[in-house]
Amino acid sequence: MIANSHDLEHPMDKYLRTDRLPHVWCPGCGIGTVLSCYLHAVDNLGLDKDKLVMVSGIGCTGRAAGYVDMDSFHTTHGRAIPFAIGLKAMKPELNVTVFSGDGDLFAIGGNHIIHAARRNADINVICINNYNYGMTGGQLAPTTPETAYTTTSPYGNIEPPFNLVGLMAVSGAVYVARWTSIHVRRLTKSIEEALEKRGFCFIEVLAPCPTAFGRRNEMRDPVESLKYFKEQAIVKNFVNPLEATIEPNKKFYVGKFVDLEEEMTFEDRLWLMTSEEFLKAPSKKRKEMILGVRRHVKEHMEVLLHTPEPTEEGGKGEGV
Amino acid sequence: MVRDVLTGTHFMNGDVAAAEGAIAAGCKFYAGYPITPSSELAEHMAMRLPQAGGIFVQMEDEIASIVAMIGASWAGAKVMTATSGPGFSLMMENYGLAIMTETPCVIVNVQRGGPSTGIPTLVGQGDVMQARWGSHGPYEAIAVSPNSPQECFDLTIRAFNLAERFRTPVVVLMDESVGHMFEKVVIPDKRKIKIVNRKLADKKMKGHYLPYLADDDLIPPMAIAGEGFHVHITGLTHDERGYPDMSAEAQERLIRRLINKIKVYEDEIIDLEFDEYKDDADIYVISYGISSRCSRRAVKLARDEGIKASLVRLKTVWPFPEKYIRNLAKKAKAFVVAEINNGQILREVERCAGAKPVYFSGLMGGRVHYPEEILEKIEEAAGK
Amino acid sequence: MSSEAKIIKLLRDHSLALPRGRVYVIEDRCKGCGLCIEFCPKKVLHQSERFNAKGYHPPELIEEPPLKVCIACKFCEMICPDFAIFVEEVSAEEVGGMEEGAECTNGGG
Amino acid sequence: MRVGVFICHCGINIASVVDVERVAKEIEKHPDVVYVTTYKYMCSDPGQELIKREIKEHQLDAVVVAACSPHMHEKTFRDAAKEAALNPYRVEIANIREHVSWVHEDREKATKKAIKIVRSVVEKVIRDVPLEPISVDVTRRCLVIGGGIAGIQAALDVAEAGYEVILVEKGPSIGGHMAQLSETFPTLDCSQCILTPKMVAVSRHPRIKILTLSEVEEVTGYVGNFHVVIKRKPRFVDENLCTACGDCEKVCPVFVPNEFDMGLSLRRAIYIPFPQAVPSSYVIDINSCLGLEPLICGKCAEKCEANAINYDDKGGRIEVDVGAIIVATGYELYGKENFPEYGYGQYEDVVTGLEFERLLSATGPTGGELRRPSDWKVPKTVVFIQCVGSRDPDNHKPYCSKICCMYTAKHAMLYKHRVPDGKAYIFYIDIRAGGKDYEEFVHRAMEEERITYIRGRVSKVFREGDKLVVWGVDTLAGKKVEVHADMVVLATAIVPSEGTRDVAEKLKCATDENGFLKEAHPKLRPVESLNTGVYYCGVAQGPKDIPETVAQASAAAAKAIDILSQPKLYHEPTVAVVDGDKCTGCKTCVSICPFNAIRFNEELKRAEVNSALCEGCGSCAVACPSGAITATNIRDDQVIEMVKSVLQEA
Amino acid sequence: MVGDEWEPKIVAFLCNWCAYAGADLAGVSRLKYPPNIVPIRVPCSGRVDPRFILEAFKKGADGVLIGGCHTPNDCHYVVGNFKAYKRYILLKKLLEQLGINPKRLRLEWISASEGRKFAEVAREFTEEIRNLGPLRLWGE
Repeated sequence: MIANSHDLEHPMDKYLRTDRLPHVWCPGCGIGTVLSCYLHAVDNLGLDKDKLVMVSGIGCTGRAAGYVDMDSFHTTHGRAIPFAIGLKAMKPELNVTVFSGDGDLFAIGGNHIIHAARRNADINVICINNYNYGMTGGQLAPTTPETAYTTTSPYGNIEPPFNLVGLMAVSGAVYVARWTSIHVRRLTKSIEEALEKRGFCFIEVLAPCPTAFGRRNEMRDPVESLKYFKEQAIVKNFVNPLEATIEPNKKFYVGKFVDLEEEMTFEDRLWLMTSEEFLKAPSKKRKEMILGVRRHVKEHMEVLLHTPEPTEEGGKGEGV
Repeated sequence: MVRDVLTGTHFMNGDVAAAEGAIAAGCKFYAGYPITPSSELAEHMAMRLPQAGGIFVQMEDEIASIVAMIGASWAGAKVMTATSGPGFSLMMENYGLAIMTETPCVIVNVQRGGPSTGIPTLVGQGDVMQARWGSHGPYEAIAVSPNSPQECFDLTIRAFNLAERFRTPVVVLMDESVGHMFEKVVIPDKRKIKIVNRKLADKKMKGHYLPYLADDDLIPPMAIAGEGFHVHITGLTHDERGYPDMSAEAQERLIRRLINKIKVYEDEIIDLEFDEYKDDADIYVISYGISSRCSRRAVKLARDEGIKASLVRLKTVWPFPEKYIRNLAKKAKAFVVAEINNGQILREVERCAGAKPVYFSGLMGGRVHYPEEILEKIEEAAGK
Repeated sequence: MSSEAKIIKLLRDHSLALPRGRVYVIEDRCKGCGLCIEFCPKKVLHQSERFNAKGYHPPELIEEPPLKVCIACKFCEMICPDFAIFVEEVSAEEVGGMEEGAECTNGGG
Repeated sequence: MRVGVFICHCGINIASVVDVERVAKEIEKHPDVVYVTTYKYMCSDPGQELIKREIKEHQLDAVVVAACSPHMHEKTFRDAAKEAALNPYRVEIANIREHVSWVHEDREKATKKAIKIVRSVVEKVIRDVPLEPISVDVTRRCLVIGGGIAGIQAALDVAEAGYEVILVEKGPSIGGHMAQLSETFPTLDCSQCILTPKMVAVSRHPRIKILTLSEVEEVTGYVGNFHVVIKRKPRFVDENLCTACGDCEKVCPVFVPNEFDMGLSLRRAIYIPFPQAVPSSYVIDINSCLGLEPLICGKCAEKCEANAINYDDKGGRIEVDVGAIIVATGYELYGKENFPEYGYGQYEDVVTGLEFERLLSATGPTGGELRRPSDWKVPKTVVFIQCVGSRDPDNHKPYCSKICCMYTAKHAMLYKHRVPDGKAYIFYIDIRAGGKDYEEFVHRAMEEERITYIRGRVSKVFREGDKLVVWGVDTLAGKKVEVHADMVVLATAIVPSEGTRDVAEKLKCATDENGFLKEAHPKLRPVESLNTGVYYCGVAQGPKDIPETVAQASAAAAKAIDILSQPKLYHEPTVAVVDGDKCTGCKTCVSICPFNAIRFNEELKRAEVNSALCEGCGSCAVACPSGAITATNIRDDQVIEMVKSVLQEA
Repeated sequence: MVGDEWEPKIVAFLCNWCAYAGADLAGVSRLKYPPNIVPIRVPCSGRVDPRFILEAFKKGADGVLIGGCHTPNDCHYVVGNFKAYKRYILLKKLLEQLGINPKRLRLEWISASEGRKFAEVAREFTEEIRNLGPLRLWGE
């Protein structure tokens, strides 16, 4: 049963500016898939789209904000995060998602994202990592694997890439995950978790860029790229994110790396400061109020560095 | 809540006065990054804004500061940031974003000596052109320039009102000397402070609302995030729906309107201060900020010498009061421009002076004029 | 008996049926990337000969009941970067009917 | 040194071939031997008394008993010596029965060989040092491998005695093959009805922890202190959260043949093995699921209200210490592909006994109505063939599978109950009904139920129309038989399960030529392995029926309880010893020891042996380049003297 | 030696768990084999020091048999059989250099259930050594 009609309404159309479709992305580009996952997540959770905000930077991924039928901001290159911070700070009731690319978020915007994670700003960041700058024609990105060819590394990339999940984890994100654009259901689930979670949530999604990156690196065919992801990705939760590097033609981890308990978000603290109770409190009490339920940073690091293997109880000598 | 308007008479410096002005104007969000000589403003905001129910965020840099401020503005808040030359330079790209997206916001620039790191703790007025042309592309800018702590208070409120009225960023061009100068500041009763709020989208328009469809006044009503308008805002050239439109026609239509919405209201915006010699003068000294205070003394000294000088002070630097200067040029013998740079407003005056000579008293920064230095130029202009 | 034939026989013997889905393609949104075709677990999608407005070949459905049918997993719907394909679950009552009309309406476009 | 040598006649077992008196005379010449005697049965009470008496009388400080294998009576004689206040480790056995008298016929040569053996053992014993057993604590927990009726019974018995039990089952549910059976012989009571309460008892027992989908990966340690690594395969459903409501199953789009019903019905990719499964939880069959990585469908999780489905389940490794291990890994059916002549796999209506059980079972694909798989018609003629693969040393298995006579009689009988007008034929070689009420049961089948027993083999089964033609021979009548049947049931041989071999390897247990676990002694130690602390029960040890299995399980449990209840266990003191002065600290021994018993003391810069972990293999003594390690009571000088002495003329 | 009738002298190092038990089973099963083989019980084939074997040849053995558990997994001590095997291979080379026919040393994996195999090995090895003749170590 196949039907085709202009009257057909895709289930996600209710979240899309359908008058702008088809979108600008190339055939097989992973960004569309990830956007689809985001919208499915929104739909699954039944969120009020009036309260959803998408903020994007510049680049292929940055165009995503233009297609969603919600408040959406297509900002300057690298600056989606501070925009989101300002917006969220003033309207904490909004569910703000930054949807942007690896170059936007981690090269030009690198400073902002680490600070947003450090502050535990209650925003969700979906970073589509396609290993290069697609929109400008396939230049070197901070995520380009070593030795990969791009238009600005014609002899092979000499720079080691960022491990985005490791960087975000040590920066203080309370939720860090990585998926690829073939892991649509798990990615959707992960986005659902991030949308529901308070605090800084970061999801890296590896996606094929068949046009700009793939064709220079033997992954021209999006189908092949996704098969590559399927083959190389090891799905495992709570791997130490610092060890979850991505190297060419090697297996890499996908999954949830960090999922810390709820703590006070940046916005909680900002608004706490405006309360009369806080302002009038003696300094000792104020300290307590600021610390709230947020765990000590050191403890955070310990949780991070000693992520236990997912094993069962019943260890040595213990009762069963 | 602690009062947001500290009605009464105070002794405070310009930075603090500007902060109080912002709070009095209804500023509820400040994002900034410390930089001399604007830091006192940030410090004061950090203390006062929470008391006034607002949010103070110290961002990781000036870029983040201006962008966060733009974001907060889209959440419906009156917003401000403050910086000095180097930080102002960093803000320029997103100054453009604010103009393009028609985001009301206030940027305070407490000027210091430059270029580059320059002389952080000493005065300069070298950012005037940057406030006008700092971002790329064609656009109109609004900048006010106080010359006393009292004016820092007053003009900051005005800057907010202009920003909200015209949905555009407004620069408060202070300088180090004004910022660090302590003087009496009288804060009036709250009810006596005139406050302008941005024109908001009509909730009834939900579903049909076009974020960039301007009313007859050339200014589109603004929709706030989270109100159900589902606006799409982009720094790309866009049509009335906010959708990117990469055609020359769209660019012409949009940018023309962005310019016109200020041009048309120039008279309303421009604020010049004349002294008592205005009508009986042939040499007009044109100055702003701290230089205008030196110029006033120079004019006094010139008058003592019998020179018919008069001071024209630019309380709004941008838009430039082209029409007024051209009018003055009709009767003036000469102009003298005093500013702490190598001639920025000078060029604007020259442009409007017609055949009348323009004498320039410039300093590279680090100190303010001695009135005698300006007097020398007035004397030169008077042919003495 | 091959295991597939055995399953088909047992399905018939025990009157069981696979859950079914109805596939819709918004052909003009399709960019022909082939992800839906490649990753369909039941391999019921094929590239059609048709061109859409942009010159791409949208997918079409070729089912061979009772095993090779759309089972409404919706993976194509989720992975399609272009919001061009979606699936509606078919109710249990309808499944029987679909079984009968195995040739069902193919390619409405 | 005062050595006494006691030479046993073993009735005539030794004495008929070996001239024991001559051996005694020769041995007496040894300078350290002060007393030699021979006796008819040294292992008998008077024999032992003799040894005890002479130890005291002659103040012997070492004893050699020349008799049978040390595996038989080393302990007996050492215990006797101990009673006479002689250190048991100064008693050695010279094996002149298994290694001499039973394998040689030439009296002269056998006697000479016996002399050499006894003399060499004397050389050893005079160099033996007195030893005290090493005491070790006991971990009071038992591992039971296999969750069939054998494992269930053993687990319950051990747990009831007050010890913790870890029951490891490879499959998703305990119950084993017994859960698949319809009724049991000879009482014809319903298998599940008697099994289910036991399964529930196991699942509810506070001291039993069930680990399904788990396999033993590694076992180290020794009796009382085994360290076990168990690998848990992912279930993908949290058994504690799953309410077994079945909502997930309804939406699963994948059908595969149901192994519990022997492929006669279908199940989904998410399924519960059978309604009474323990744990009562669904499981995802990852091999038939549309895919988890990436997750293709995910419908089951969407439907699961209890949120029990976890696609991220990676299984895990569980490490436990246990004091005793019971192996109950069960059986499989001998491959059906081995019988093309009977058309198995070719004709759907040729089924195995286990498939027939499912067709009879109320929980089976037909709900207990007997119907044949091809067209689900009621078969009017059924032929049962016994000994399919069993008792056929030339082509298949040499052994008798033991249960087939009985279950075939049961099958035929149950068939007649379901289809009273049907005809049942049984081809048999002979009937083995050696159990309580078994013979009576078979009689009932023959006499009362009017089942036709035909003594003879079936040569071929082939199809003609919708009938299966069975060609056989009636050897009693001496003529060919042809039966046109609707269905043929093969009583295929039972073979040890795949897991049995695997577990045997991991536990270092021997298996026999057919792959069944080899017990320590076929008569006297039928549930023990040669590895102390490891016990066997069920069909893994050899074909047996349910009562026998249950009895053996209880026996194995009793043996395990015996270990677990000891206040201390004693470890052989024949371990490696490091001479610290000679040790050069090269660490060769550390890497060579398979038991991690050697540790390098960084402070003293020398190797140290943990005698509780040392098993006494002596590998380190061979490897030590500086000769610093000696193997207690099997030192180099001892072996070399033995070598010398066996090469001396007798 | 009785008269001219030379009989091979063979020392067998049998591991306690497999080969020795296999020899026991040969006895229990009354399987006959020549009496030339004299067993020495060792805990493990890995305990057999090459020195023991050299000593045996030195003291007049014509052949030496090592009996251990089957590889890879039968060894009671996990990997003792592998150790024996490695030493065996090396020792064979050494024997050759010493002028001893390496066939005089034999390593066999015999499990506790292989009584029959033990008897066969005993027969075969005795026969082989008999064919090789007495070991003349000192150039007799």
